[in-house]
Amino acid sequence: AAQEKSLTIFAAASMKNALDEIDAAYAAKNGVKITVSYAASSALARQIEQGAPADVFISADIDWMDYAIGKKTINEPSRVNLLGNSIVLIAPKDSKIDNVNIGPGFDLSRLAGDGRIATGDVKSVPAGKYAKAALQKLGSWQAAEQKFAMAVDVRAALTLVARGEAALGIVYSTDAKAEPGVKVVGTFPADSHPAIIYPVAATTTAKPQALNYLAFLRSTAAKTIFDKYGFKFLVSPST
Amino acid sequence: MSEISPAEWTAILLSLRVAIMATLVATPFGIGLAWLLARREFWGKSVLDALVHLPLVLPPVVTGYLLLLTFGRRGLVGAWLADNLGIVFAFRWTGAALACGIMSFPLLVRPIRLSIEAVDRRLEQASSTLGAAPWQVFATVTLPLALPGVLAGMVLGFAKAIGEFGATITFVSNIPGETQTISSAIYSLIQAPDGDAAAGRLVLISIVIAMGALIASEWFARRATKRLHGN
Amino acid sequence: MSEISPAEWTAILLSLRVAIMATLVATPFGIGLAWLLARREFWGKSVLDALVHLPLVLPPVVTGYLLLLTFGRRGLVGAWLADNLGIVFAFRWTGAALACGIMSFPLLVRPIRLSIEAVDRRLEQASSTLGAAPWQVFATVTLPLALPGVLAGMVLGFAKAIGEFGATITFVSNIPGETQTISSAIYSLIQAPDGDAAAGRLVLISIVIAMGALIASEWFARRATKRLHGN
Amino acid sequence: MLRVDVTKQLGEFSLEASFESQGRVTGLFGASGAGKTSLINMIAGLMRPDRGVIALDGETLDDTSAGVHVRPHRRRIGYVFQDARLFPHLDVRQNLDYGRRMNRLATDSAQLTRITDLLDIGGLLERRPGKLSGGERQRVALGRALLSKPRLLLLDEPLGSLDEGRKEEILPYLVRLRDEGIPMVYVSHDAAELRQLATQIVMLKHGRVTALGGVKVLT
Amino acid sequence: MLRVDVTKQLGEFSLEASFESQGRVTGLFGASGAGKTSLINMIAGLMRPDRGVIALDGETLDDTSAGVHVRPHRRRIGYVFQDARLFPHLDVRQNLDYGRRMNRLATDSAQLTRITDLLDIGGLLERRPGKLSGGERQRVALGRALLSKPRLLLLDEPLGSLDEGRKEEILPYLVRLRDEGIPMVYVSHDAAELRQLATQIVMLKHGRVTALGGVKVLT
Ligand SMILES: Nc1ncnc2c1ncn2[C@@H]1O[C@H](COP(=O)(O)OP(=O)(O)OP(=O)(O)O)[C@@H](O)[C@H]1O
Ligand SMILES: Nc1ncnc2c1ncn2[C@@H]1O[C@H](COP(=O)(O)OP(=O)(O)OP(=O)(O)O)[C@@H](O)[C@H]1O
Ligand SMILES: [Mg+2]
Ligand SMILES: [Mg+2]
Repeated sequence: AAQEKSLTIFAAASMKNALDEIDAAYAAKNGVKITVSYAASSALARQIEQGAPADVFISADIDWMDYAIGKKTINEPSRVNLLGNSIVLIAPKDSKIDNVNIGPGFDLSRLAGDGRIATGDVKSVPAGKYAKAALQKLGSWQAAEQKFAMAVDVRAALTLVARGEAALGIVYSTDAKAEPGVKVVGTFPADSHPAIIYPVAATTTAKPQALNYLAFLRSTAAKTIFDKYGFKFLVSPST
Repeated sequence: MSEISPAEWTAILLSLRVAIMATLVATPFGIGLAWLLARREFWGKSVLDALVHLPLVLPPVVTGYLLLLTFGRRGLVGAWLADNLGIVFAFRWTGAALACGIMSFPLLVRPIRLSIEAVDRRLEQASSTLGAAPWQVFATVTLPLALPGVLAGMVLGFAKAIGEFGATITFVSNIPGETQTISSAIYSLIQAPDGDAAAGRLVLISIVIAMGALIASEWFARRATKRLHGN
Repeated sequence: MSEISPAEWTAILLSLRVAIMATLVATPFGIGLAWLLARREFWGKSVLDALVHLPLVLPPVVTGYLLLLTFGRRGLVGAWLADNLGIVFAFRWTGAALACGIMSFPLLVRPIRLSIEAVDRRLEQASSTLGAAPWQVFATVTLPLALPGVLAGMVLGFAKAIGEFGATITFVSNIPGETQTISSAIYSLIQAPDGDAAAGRLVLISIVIAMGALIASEWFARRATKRLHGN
Repeated sequence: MLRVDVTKQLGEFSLEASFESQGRVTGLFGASGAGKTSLINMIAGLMRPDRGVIALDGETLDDTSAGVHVRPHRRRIGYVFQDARLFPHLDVRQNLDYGRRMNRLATDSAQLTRITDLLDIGGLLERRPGKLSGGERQRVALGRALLSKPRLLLLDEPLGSLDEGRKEEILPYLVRLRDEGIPMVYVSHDAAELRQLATQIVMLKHGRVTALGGVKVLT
Repeated sequence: MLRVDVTKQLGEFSLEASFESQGRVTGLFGASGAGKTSLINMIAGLMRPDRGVIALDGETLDDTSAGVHVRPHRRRIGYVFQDARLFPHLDVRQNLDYGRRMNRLATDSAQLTRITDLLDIGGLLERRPGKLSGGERQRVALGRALLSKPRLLLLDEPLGSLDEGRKEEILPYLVRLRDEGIPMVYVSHDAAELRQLATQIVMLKHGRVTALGGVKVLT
């Protein structure tokens, strides 16, 4: 029975703050012990493929969820595209840059001047991928490409901006919100990039309790917490 | 500095267990291999030597991924070990120890090899004329005289095992209480915008652990040197 | 195996440049420090020793972060260097070399220290009775006799510098042509669902580079040993 | 009986020695660089002859044409090296006891006392080699070889660094050992020493045996 | 003139030696373990006395009460060690040349030839110490010290491992050196050797000077 009362969640590292709070609420309500392993989505997906004891997978992007589904390790019907996010342009708190209107043809390169633009790696880090897609759509990528400093994850990009090493950064609004050293100077239009989605799903080896947990993630209680951290709730909350 | 939380305690103790286990298990293999590399000529020696250094050359994530493919529950070796010997590395603390052991192996082997190479062969000859078989020569002369190198290797290996995180998190994930070491806990904390203070605290604890290991090893080394040089 | 792309070539050459630079610049400092630790007693020695090992103990990301705080353009030392000497590490390949040098420093120092400790002091005494001042003793007796350790340290350091990526990417991020080394390229590829094949190719290249360095060092070491033991 | 018939090339130096010795103590006499140490290294098995045969009491130790090479630790041949080669990590007592331990012999404390008394090293037992004087080191090395109870003893200038007084104490003891039947090969450049001890002389010069016979060959 | 008045404790062994020597060759005579090597180590500056004074030709080298300790490389005192201590990474020629290089003296190939001829090591110049015989090593060490042109030469049983023939060649050379005015301290347990060479004898026993004077004290 003790087995029944515990769940292991594999979650993208960028979800840590919000998810810790939600898990605490869930544990308090259901008496279920929640263990979360935070790592890169890529590592988690591959571990699940190799038989990791995960009940629930929360990915930071669609690609790795699709990868896991392709490997038949995910209970496909349980998949929900739970959360959304937006990407924003940030600058150090004391920067002169402010109120940038991000639209077609916006000249990011000139804005950066001789400074660097920090974001996640555009090949591998979801935030970086979205940033590149958006800039390409807006026609600003080519001119600015040389000025990018691609960080290992969003947190590192955020740090570069907060420390004033980079003049600008492109990160998730959730991260920008939590870092006092930066300010948001513009938001990328939602239609400039593929939808930013955090899918969740149970694994094929999940305990029955996992579905209950997934249901909780969709509840109003969870929504309140996710809202607090700036995530967009993409499903209609159940009570 | 605020209190250490129970979850942090768990990570600290796990790190110690993993690093100590990794170092203790790797040391005999390291000594054996160091001896082979120092004293034998054989076909494929360069390849073996390169293989030992591999975990140093590759990004840790790659090593972790290769471990996952090999020793994971569905991995080639992992499946066999689990089915036939009941040994499971996947997503267990033993897997973290395996990852740390492999990552620190090159650091362990080199100093030992260096010390074995420096042992005066005339003393080994003297030992053999007194009736010592090759393994006795090794156990009573070569190894004691190479002790400073063994200690240096163990310290480097232990320090590396405490700091290792890339291969570990890729291989056995970051499961609190099972595979979350101090280093991966620091990683998790750094991922959260408000985790810096807590991360800083864990960094200090890592440093204290490593200092302890260093001071202990210096103490042993000093004793060993005293023994060797007679004053 | 498909062709190596120009971008990959850039990363390979940059890796070589960074690793060679890091090793060459770190070696003299490593030798000096190893000598201090091996032969001098001074206040704060344990602290210095611990400091050297720190990059090994801490998760690389933490070291990278500390480097950013110190050597970033807004960092304590970084700002001073940039304003007064015009030396900039931030987002430059020199910064990658700095990160690699610091990460591999403990691996460089230990074997050298071990070898210096093993040098027979009676030979140093003989040298001084022949009129050699302390620095001459060091240059003509201690260092040549410690050569195997210097080589071992350089190889470990170089291998580590090739594989280093956590501290580098945190400190100078990943700018193709400027700071993107093989290791960070591999890391990026492995993070993408379809990057395994390309990553595998780069992994092979890393291995080849490291093998080359190893074989070269073995060759030097063999010569050195021959010189030392006279046969 | 010791039979040696070997050739060995060392750089430009060539050693070609052939002799048979029934003698209980074979004195190996020759100038510096004559090849004495190289020769007994081969008898000990530490160096392999390029070609030839070494046999002791009918047992073949080396025979290059038959591919025979008995390894040093199986020869039971004690060796007092020209440089003492004490184990620096063991104290004097452990150095003395080493051969007994390796051969798993019973402890023989009477013998230990006899030898430490003779060599006057009883007061040094707890000390490490690094803290011994040159002569003390040589005496411990002699004791260590004696205590390993070999069937043949090779002595490479064992009394070289000892004063007359000490020599005159130890030589008679070696004579007694000889008379008790332990065969020896004794390297020395001191003719007087050899006259007292050796029963047969092999004279080496530039790697060749130039004289062979009783102590009379030491003109 | 050499003045020594020192005490030194080494484990249980205590050395208390006081003597003055006008002699050009001071023979240091004593049994194994008497303290000879320890004493000349102090003269060379390799070991510091616990208390006392060492002075050479009016220059104070050690004076513990005044805190004076001239470091070995500034003493210009050559030392032939009991164990040869050749540099293993240098060949014989480089070993011989070492002192000259360190003291930045001009090359003196005549002197080099004279000494290599005398010691019969001319054929070994390209070889490394690992490939030398015991006696050859000792001869190279002797040559190395001589070629560093010291103002005082310490010799710790330099002829110990040499055969009679060789000794008889080298001793007269040392006598000549003595007569040319290079002062020496010569350690030996061979009274005959000392009688030929020494002009003054210091007899050591258990760390104490028991006799002092001309070669007559060597009864
Ligand atoms: N490894 C080697 N390579 C070349 N020559 C060598 C080697 N070992 C020894 N020799 C030479 O062989 C000769 C014989 O050496 P060996 O040590 O047997 O002499 P020895 O008779 O013991 O002399 P000593 O009385 O000086 O110890 C010497 O001339 C020496 O230089
Ligand atoms: N570091 C040390 N600690 C303790 N005792 C020592 C130390 N060094 C030397 N001794 C002792 O001091 C005494 C004198 O040693 P020293 O080497 O001066 O003798 P020596 O006269 O040169 O003898 P030999 O002729 O045997 O070389 C010896 O009994 C030796 O055991
Ligand atoms: Mg010899
Ligand atoms: Mg002595």
